[in-house]
Amino acid sequence: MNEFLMIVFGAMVILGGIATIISRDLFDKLISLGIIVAGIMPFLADRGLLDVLTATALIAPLSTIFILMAIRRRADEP
Amino acid sequence: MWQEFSIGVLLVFIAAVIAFFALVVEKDDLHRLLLLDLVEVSSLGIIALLGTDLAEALILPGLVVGIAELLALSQIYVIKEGFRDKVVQGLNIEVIQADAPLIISVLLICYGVVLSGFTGGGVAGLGVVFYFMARGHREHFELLEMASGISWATWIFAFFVFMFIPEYWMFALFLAAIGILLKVMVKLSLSATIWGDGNE
Amino acid sequence: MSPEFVLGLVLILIGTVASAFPRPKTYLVQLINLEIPAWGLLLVMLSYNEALALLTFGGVSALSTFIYVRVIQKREGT
Amino acid sequence: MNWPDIALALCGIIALYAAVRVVLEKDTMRKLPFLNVVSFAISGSIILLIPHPLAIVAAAAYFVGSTLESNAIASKYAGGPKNE
Repeated sequence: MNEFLMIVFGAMVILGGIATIISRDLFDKLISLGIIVAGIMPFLADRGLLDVLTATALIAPLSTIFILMAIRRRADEP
Repeated sequence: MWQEFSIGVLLVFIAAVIAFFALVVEKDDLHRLLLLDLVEVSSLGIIALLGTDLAEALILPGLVVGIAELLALSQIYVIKEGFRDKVVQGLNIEVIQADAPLIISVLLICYGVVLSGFTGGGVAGLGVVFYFMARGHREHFELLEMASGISWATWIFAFFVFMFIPEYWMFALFLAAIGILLKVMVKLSLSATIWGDGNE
Repeated sequence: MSPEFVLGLVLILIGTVASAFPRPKTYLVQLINLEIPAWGLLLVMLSYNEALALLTFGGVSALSTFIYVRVIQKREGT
Repeated sequence: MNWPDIALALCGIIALYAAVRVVLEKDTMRKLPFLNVVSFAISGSIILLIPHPLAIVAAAAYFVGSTLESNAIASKYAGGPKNE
């Protein structure tokens, strides 16, 4: 991976982290968390850890789905 | 190398101090329970900075102790506050009601069996938990007990192989790995059923 | 210093601050902010090639999210 | 600079642009298509980074997982299944 790609994906990770912290809505927070995961994946691939990448890519959505269980749906709110 | 290590330890130590400070200031019990995970992450970070096989060997027991402690504390909290009999709902959305949980659970369990050992048990247990969460469960505790007994028997047998016929150590290693896989998977899938009420 | 290391440390720091003092002080906001230092720790482990610890940490963090969600659901009564 | 590098750089730029759009967008429902664009670009760059047969499996797993996640968020946001 050359320097340009490192800067691009690193910027994605930082951007997602800051957006996760500053946004107020729970759904917006979960979407920004998805950007962090997306920025991490090329770094995993660059090290050649393909087995870890496969497992992480399957586990990360499960974590989001577990959090979704506790969120009240939009229709119930006034 | 030394430079990198000292900078990392300094920053992670600052994070740990912030986490402990928040834990001291916090009054609400559930917020404290959540902060425990934060403390665990920063402490594991200090161990991970060692960066050798020793770190890997130290992180695995840390994770085991962490998940056991979390289960016990959450159960104590739920019983103490009297939420034991409160019925909770599962997730009721389209993606879960289709075939997605089955496929992902099967993928995770197969992958966990290939990995074997504690890591494989964790991955496979996660698949089982996800399936139970999505589809509901009936109480099959006798099956879980049987699996636990089988894993003990496999373990003892592997130990005897190590003791008496050491030339078959590879076979014994595989047996022990399968035993710990079964054990961890059963224990972790119990965490999905321990909450009393399913989501039928 | 590898880029994964720097990114992981930045994520651990900002995630710890955000999760220790969550802005709308609710349980779910704190739970979602808790994921940020977890991904940061994953990046730090990645920079040292600790593959086995990485895999186990991913599985265990998703499981602890599940336990927390169950406790929050019991507490809030949804 | 040969063609895989150019393709990789394009994937990175698309991913970063979509991520910025996701962050800047106000409406939650409008964020989700851009999240899908991010996952397309990342899957492409995973395959382009390592020329290995298993990379295709890994990219497919990431793509399936990311699509499942955004579908679950959209479904929960809209308020569950209709026929209830």
